[in-house]
Amino acid sequence: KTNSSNSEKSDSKNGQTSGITTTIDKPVTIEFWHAMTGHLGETLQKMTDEFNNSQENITVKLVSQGNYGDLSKKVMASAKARTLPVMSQAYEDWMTQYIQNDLITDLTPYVQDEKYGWTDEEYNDIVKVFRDANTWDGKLYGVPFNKSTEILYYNTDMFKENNLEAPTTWEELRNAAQKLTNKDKKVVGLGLENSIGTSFPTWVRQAGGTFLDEGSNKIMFDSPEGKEALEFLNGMMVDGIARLAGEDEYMSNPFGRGDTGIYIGSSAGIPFVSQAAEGNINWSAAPLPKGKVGATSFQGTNITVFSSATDEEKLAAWEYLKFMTSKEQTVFWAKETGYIPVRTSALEDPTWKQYIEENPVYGVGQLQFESGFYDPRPVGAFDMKNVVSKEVQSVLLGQKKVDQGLADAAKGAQDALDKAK
Amino acid sequence: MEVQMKDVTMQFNNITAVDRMNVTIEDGELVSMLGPSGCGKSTTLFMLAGLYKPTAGEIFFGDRLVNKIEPEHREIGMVFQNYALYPHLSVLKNIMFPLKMRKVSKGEAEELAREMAKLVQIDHLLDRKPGQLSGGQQQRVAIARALVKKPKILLLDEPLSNLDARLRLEMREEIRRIQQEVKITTIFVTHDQEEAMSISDKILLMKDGKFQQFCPPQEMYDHPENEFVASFLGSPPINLFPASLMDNLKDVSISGTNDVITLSSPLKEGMDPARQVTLGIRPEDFYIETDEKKQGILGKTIMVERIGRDNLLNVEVQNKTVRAIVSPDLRIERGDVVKLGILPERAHLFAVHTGENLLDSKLR
Amino acid sequence: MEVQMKDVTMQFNNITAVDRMNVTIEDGELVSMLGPSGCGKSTTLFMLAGLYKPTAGEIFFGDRLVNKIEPEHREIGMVFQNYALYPHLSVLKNIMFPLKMRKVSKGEAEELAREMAKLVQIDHLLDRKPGQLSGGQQQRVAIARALVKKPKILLLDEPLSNLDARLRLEMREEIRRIQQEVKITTIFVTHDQEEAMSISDKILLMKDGKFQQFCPPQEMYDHPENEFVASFLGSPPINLFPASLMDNLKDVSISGTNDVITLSSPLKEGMDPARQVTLGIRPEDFYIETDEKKQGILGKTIMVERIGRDNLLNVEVQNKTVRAIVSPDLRIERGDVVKLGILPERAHLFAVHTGENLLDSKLR
Amino acid sequence: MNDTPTIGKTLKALLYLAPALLIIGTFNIYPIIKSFLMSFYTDYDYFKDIVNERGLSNYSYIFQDPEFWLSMKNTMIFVIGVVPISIILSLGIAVLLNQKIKFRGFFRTVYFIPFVTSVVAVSIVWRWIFHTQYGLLNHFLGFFGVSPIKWLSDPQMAMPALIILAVWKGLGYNIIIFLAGLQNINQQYYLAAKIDGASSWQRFKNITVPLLSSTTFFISIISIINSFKVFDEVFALFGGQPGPANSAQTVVYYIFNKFYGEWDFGVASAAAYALFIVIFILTLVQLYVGKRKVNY
Amino acid sequence: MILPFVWMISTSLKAPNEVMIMPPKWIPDIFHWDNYVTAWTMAPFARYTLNSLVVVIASTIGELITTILAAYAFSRINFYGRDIAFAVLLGTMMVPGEVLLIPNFVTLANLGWIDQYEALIIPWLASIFSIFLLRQFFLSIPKELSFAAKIDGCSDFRFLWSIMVPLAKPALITIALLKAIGSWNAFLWPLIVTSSENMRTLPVGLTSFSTDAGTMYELLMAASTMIILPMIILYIILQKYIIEGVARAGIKG
Ligand SMILES: Nc1ncnc2c1ncn2[C@@H]1O[C@H](COP(=O)(O)OP(=O)(O)OP(=O)(O)O)[C@@H](O)[C@H]1O
Ligand SMILES: Nc1ncnc2c1ncn2[C@@H]1O[C@H](COP(=O)(O)OP(=O)(O)OP(=O)(O)O)[C@@H](O)[C@H]1O
Ligand SMILES: [Mg+2]
Ligand SMILES: [Mg+2]
Repeated sequence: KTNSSNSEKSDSKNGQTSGITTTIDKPVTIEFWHAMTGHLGETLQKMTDEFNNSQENITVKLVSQGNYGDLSKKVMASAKARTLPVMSQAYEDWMTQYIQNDLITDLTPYVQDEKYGWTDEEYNDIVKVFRDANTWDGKLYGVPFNKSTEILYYNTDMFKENNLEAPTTWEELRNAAQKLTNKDKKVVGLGLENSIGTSFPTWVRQAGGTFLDEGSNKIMFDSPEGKEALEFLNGMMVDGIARLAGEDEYMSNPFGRGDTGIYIGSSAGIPFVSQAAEGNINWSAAPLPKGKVGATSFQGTNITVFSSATDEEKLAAWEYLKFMTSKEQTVFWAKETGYIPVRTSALEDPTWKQYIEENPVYGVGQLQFESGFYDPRPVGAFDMKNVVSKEVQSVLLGQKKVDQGLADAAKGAQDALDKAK
Repeated sequence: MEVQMKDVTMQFNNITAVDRMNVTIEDGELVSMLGPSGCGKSTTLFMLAGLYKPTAGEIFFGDRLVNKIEPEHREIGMVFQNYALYPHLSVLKNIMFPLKMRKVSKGEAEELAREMAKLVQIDHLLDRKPGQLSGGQQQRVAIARALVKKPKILLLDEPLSNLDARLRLEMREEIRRIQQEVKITTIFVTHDQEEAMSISDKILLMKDGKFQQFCPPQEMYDHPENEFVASFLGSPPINLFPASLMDNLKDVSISGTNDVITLSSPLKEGMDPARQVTLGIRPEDFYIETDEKKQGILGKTIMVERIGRDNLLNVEVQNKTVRAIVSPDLRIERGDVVKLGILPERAHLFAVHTGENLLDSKLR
Repeated sequence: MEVQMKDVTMQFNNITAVDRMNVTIEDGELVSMLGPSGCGKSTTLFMLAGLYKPTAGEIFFGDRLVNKIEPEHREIGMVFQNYALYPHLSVLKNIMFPLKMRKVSKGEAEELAREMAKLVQIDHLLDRKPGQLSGGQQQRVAIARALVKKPKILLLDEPLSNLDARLRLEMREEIRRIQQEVKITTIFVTHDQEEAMSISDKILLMKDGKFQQFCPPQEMYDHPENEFVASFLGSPPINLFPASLMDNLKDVSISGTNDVITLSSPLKEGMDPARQVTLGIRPEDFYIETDEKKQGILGKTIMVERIGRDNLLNVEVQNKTVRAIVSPDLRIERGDVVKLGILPERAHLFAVHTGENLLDSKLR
Repeated sequence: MNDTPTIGKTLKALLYLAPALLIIGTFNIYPIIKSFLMSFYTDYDYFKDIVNERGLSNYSYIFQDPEFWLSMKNTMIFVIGVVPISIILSLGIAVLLNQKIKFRGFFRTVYFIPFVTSVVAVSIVWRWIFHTQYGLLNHFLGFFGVSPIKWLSDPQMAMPALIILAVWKGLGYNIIIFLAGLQNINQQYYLAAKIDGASSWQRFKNITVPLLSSTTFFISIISIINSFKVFDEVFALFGGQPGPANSAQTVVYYIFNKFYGEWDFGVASAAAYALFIVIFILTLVQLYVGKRKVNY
Repeated sequence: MILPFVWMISTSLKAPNEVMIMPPKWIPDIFHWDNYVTAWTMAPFARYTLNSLVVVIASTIGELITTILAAYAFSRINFYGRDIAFAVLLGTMMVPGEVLLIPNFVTLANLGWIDQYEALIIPWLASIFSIFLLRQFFLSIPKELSFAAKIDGCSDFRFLWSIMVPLAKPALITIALLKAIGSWNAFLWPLIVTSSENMRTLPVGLTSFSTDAGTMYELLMAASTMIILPMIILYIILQKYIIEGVARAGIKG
């Protein structure tokens, strides 16, 4: 494998097709490293098989690399050893690092290519938040693949008992939590994941604030809005109407047992919530409540193409990416796995519509496209998230006052970003 | 403390190391244990110490049955045949160990240990580890360790085997002295008969795990219970002749010769003696008979050796070599034919098959 | 193989175990090594074997300097004072081990090993592990292992210490026989003087790491180089008297008495003798002098003991006990005053400080 | 003995060491040297191996990083908490298991099993044991009137919980090694000690402990090294987080984050070397003490 | 001690909704033996088992050999720089393995061993831990035995194999056991250095049961049980030899 394409990937902003100098006329096999296990892996395999069958010369070979952590390590090791595959799953913040180290390819030329590319319509059909998440300096480095978002799970039995509706605002959330809390039955109203710190940006945004200015890499959450968000959360913790998953690791378990009435967590957890709830409780899901504004972060990985691949391989990869993000495939994927379709047009797809009618909870995520944003992904994001997570936890566990925690978090986060530059 | 063994037996898998041992050792006695290599001496000591549990039989200390009592509660001192010194402790600490276990105060323990070390002449080695000692030095540490706590019973398994003659003599006097002083019942395994004869109150002789005889040394020497005991004791060993007992039950004729010996001790009573017997005579019980008329064994001198002040004659009788220790006053040369007379009451007569001594000894 | 030690010294930290040893052992000789416990015997053997590297000095086998040669290439057989059997191998395998190392075929090795086991009477124990043997049995395995490969040099460190008298005699005859047969240069550490006297061509006597004397047994007994040698050999030990040498250099007067002894051997030449000397006379070199005119040592008999055919007298001279072995022909009772005469040429004279023998021995 | 090193012996030793050294050299020493060098790279491209600048700033960074010191502190607490308890417990159990007790094969297996049980099962069950509401431990403590402790969600209790888990987990491992070590003690010393009147406790104290010292020495060095490197247990117990509010952050966790999370290879290497130096000094002290204390 | 083990087995027989009940349910309502079948078919476990066996056997034997040789040198040969060399080796144990992962991957990639048995086996053929452990055992074997062996004409090498090795049996079995378990359970390394299903080992198969949002515990536990069972059996067989001890008699004092 050579690095031949490095020079061509840049300055292709406006409609130039210089990136694609090649065609595929002999068989090419490309590897795709992923972390999809179990049923997810099987589904991915099915889709890939279908792709391979549809192609004359291109074969995509799937390689499972354990979980995301393992995958990340393996990519790092392979990058060092120059044995990278052609494609891999990647989170946005990984991609930032890959870009920094010239490891992945700008896909813009492919998007814009007349023969192989997307039409504007096709391009714009990709959900905006997902497009944005894959774009750095106007260049697209990946396509969205398995995407999820945070939603609000609630225990319908308890809600009925207390005459409650799914909360749509912070105020209602707080109220509901208050009502659902029952010290005798050891029920706490609201359950939050241990990783609450990582979703702190959501709360800041909902409070109307800004977490981070991406352009200047400036931390913005040490603001009245940031304080409001943290105080809101902390207030519920102090009042004993909210709790963290703690030793239960994932909140789905206590929620499924009926230890909490509400649970804010990832839509990817739906199968586990239903597993835990089975035979215990009845439940449903709703979009996250609004603060001053609505805001939900979207998580999940994208597929990216390494720059070490040859031109033919890259083109082959592009064909695969197009296939995987096609309406049919994304619907199929979403249906099989519970992830969210990545195309707006998919929402209108009859198969999908029918599916969410039968499984309403799977339709919750897409309701939040409008208010969606992606996780902060600057260089140093990992460290920044760690710091924020730690400080937020310190506050929520009663170790620090809100002001102090917020200030420390902001300072630590800023240091992390500054250092990483 | 009196020590009594009743039918004590020790079996290792299918090997019987000690076979129905019945012995009572009186309080304060020093008993030497003798027997060929592998006859079960160490095993017997190990059972007395409680380190092996007898597969059968009972052991009493005084009138207490001790079979079930752990060694650490038996108040025993022991010198192991292989020393078993603690490799991680200095010589001083090794000797102090039994005292420490008794919670003797450190100062006192050290004093006692130093004293004991002096007795066994290792007081210049106190800071060394056993690995830095010579064989004999290790052995002396083991002796000191066994003696220092003045035990009720002392078991010594060849405690002097690695010492030179001089030291050996001194050590055994020392052991004897302490034993007498504290009246410790002591069992002493040794291979040195002279040692056994000279220090012990009684000797316990074993063979193949079986008890043979248990009595004071001189008595064992003079009146062995059987042929094995007779031939085990004494150096050079007793001379044995196939012989037959005459009708008068007094005269013994040595097979293949015309020599006849008349016994001066009577046969045991109630015995129905086989006519074929073994006649045993110790080398020092011969004398040169010059009187032609008297009885004696005729033979040709094949070697004359001087030992100490005396002459050791090797005399050929019936193609076998008979050893006799005789006064040097009569000059006898190689090749001379001599007649060996026998001192009165010094002849032994054994049954051919059982080896049992057929003569009645007045001492019993 | 001739074995030569030149200034061989062994130092452990600050302890000198062997001090400038100079000895040449001729090819095929059997040398007994004697000396008090801890005098450096084992250390010397270890150096000859190559297990310790001398801190100084040179060792030659024949005319080859072997200091740098590893033990495994020295073709040595050795019995360790502590046996050092391989605990995980059966008796048979233990004995076969040296042969296996020599790449002797398995069948042949086994045959040789069985043969050797028979000689040392352990052929019924071949399948056992060393841990299942008695002390003496282990020792015999060690002997068999050392002999089986018929080495060029045989080093035996108290190989018979745990055997009973009978077996001991047999084993040493056996060792002697094999040694003679194959002409193996052999060094034999023993504490048994009688043993050393009877089987060895020469005796090597050591003390505190220092060489004392090296010569044939009888010569050492008769002409000890110094007081230590004289008093180390012999049992009961030699009698020593403080004495002074008269001007004629012939007469010796025993301090505190009027007794004077006239020497029959001349003093060593070129000696400037101190007037204060030590007179040494072995117990068996006394006789009872009945002639009033003749020289002798007067004393009072305090004990008469019969040993073997003779009488051992304990005679008090100048508050010290003198032991004399005399013929039983003269009846001496406790309390009798006797005059002890000295056999001609049997008196020894030693320098007081150095202990050196002052008399010229014609044998040298 | 006067066994001195010579060229010949050195060559021979090299021959014996060659296979192990080849492997260890390639897969341990070489990467260690590389990452040691890397700890001095302050500006460089990791993937292309281009170094623009060297310096000590990685070290000055970690020494100024409160997170690093927190990790060090936690690690120290962990080592001090785990090593002695674990050694004493496992020694005691090993001695018992070495005795001729009934069902000893069964008990030995019992102590061995944690060692092979799936980490996931271990962590789940321990999270249950430590559970504030339903946990076995709090249930048990409840009998003594202790009110429920938030073992896993209270930052104060995270280290104790981690220590308990680590002791439990390391037990089987140490026991096996101790059992092997016990076989090495010649029975005759026990016989001699019995004769000398030593009770079983005294025999343990005066014979077993000193004669086992080389094994104990080994285990203590290994335990300290491994405890300093604690990582997996944190991961297992706190579900991938370094405890509530990073209260169980350890040095290796710190290194891990810097390396795989932040791609801050220089700082990660520097932290690894800081840890290395600490363990190394401690080990040298142990080796020195051990040389004097370990008997034979 | 065995609570997690019991939980593991019980969970492996549960229905999914029984898994996470608090407090745990020790005996499932219905024994779902089919979990085992399902788990077995979720990944190519037969192939994984084969690979695991190859890796475990080869690396255990290999490690024993290198360990025996090295431990001998460190315990019985007095060579220049022995103490320093030993300290350096000990030192290498102190660097966290996480730091070494990538450089070693690169080395293997340069050697062209990625995705081959070599990568799974060769880096694990020597262990400082084992060398250290065995050295401690070798040190305690009485030097008299090496003396006797030398006298018997035994070279160092033969002494090592015919005397030291049999006498250090408990230690060697311990080392082999620990090694086998370590190698059998190794996860991250085999995952990183292999890419094709054909080269992967059993623990990698366990990843099939968990995702970023949760885990199918009943299947995971069924598979885990199947995986650890051989190790438990191995231990039960070997522990006898660890305990059996070696004879020590044959040397006085
Ligand atoms: N490893 C050692 N370290 C220090 N001193 C030692 C060592 N080995 C022996 N010695 C000392 O060296 C001297 C000679 O010891 P060696 O073993 O040669 O004596 P030996 O003549 O064989 O005595 P024995 O007849 O008692 O066996 C002794 O004083 C002993 O204490
Ligand atoms: N552990 C054992 N297993 C099997 N047989 C044994 C064991 N210990 C001793 N024996 C056998 O029991 C018999 C008696 O052994 P013991 O040690 O008592 O002899 P001993 O009289 O002390 O001999 P020695 O004078 O040679 O030391 C021997 O034949 C020996 O081989
Ligand atoms: Mg014995
Ligand atoms: Mg010696």
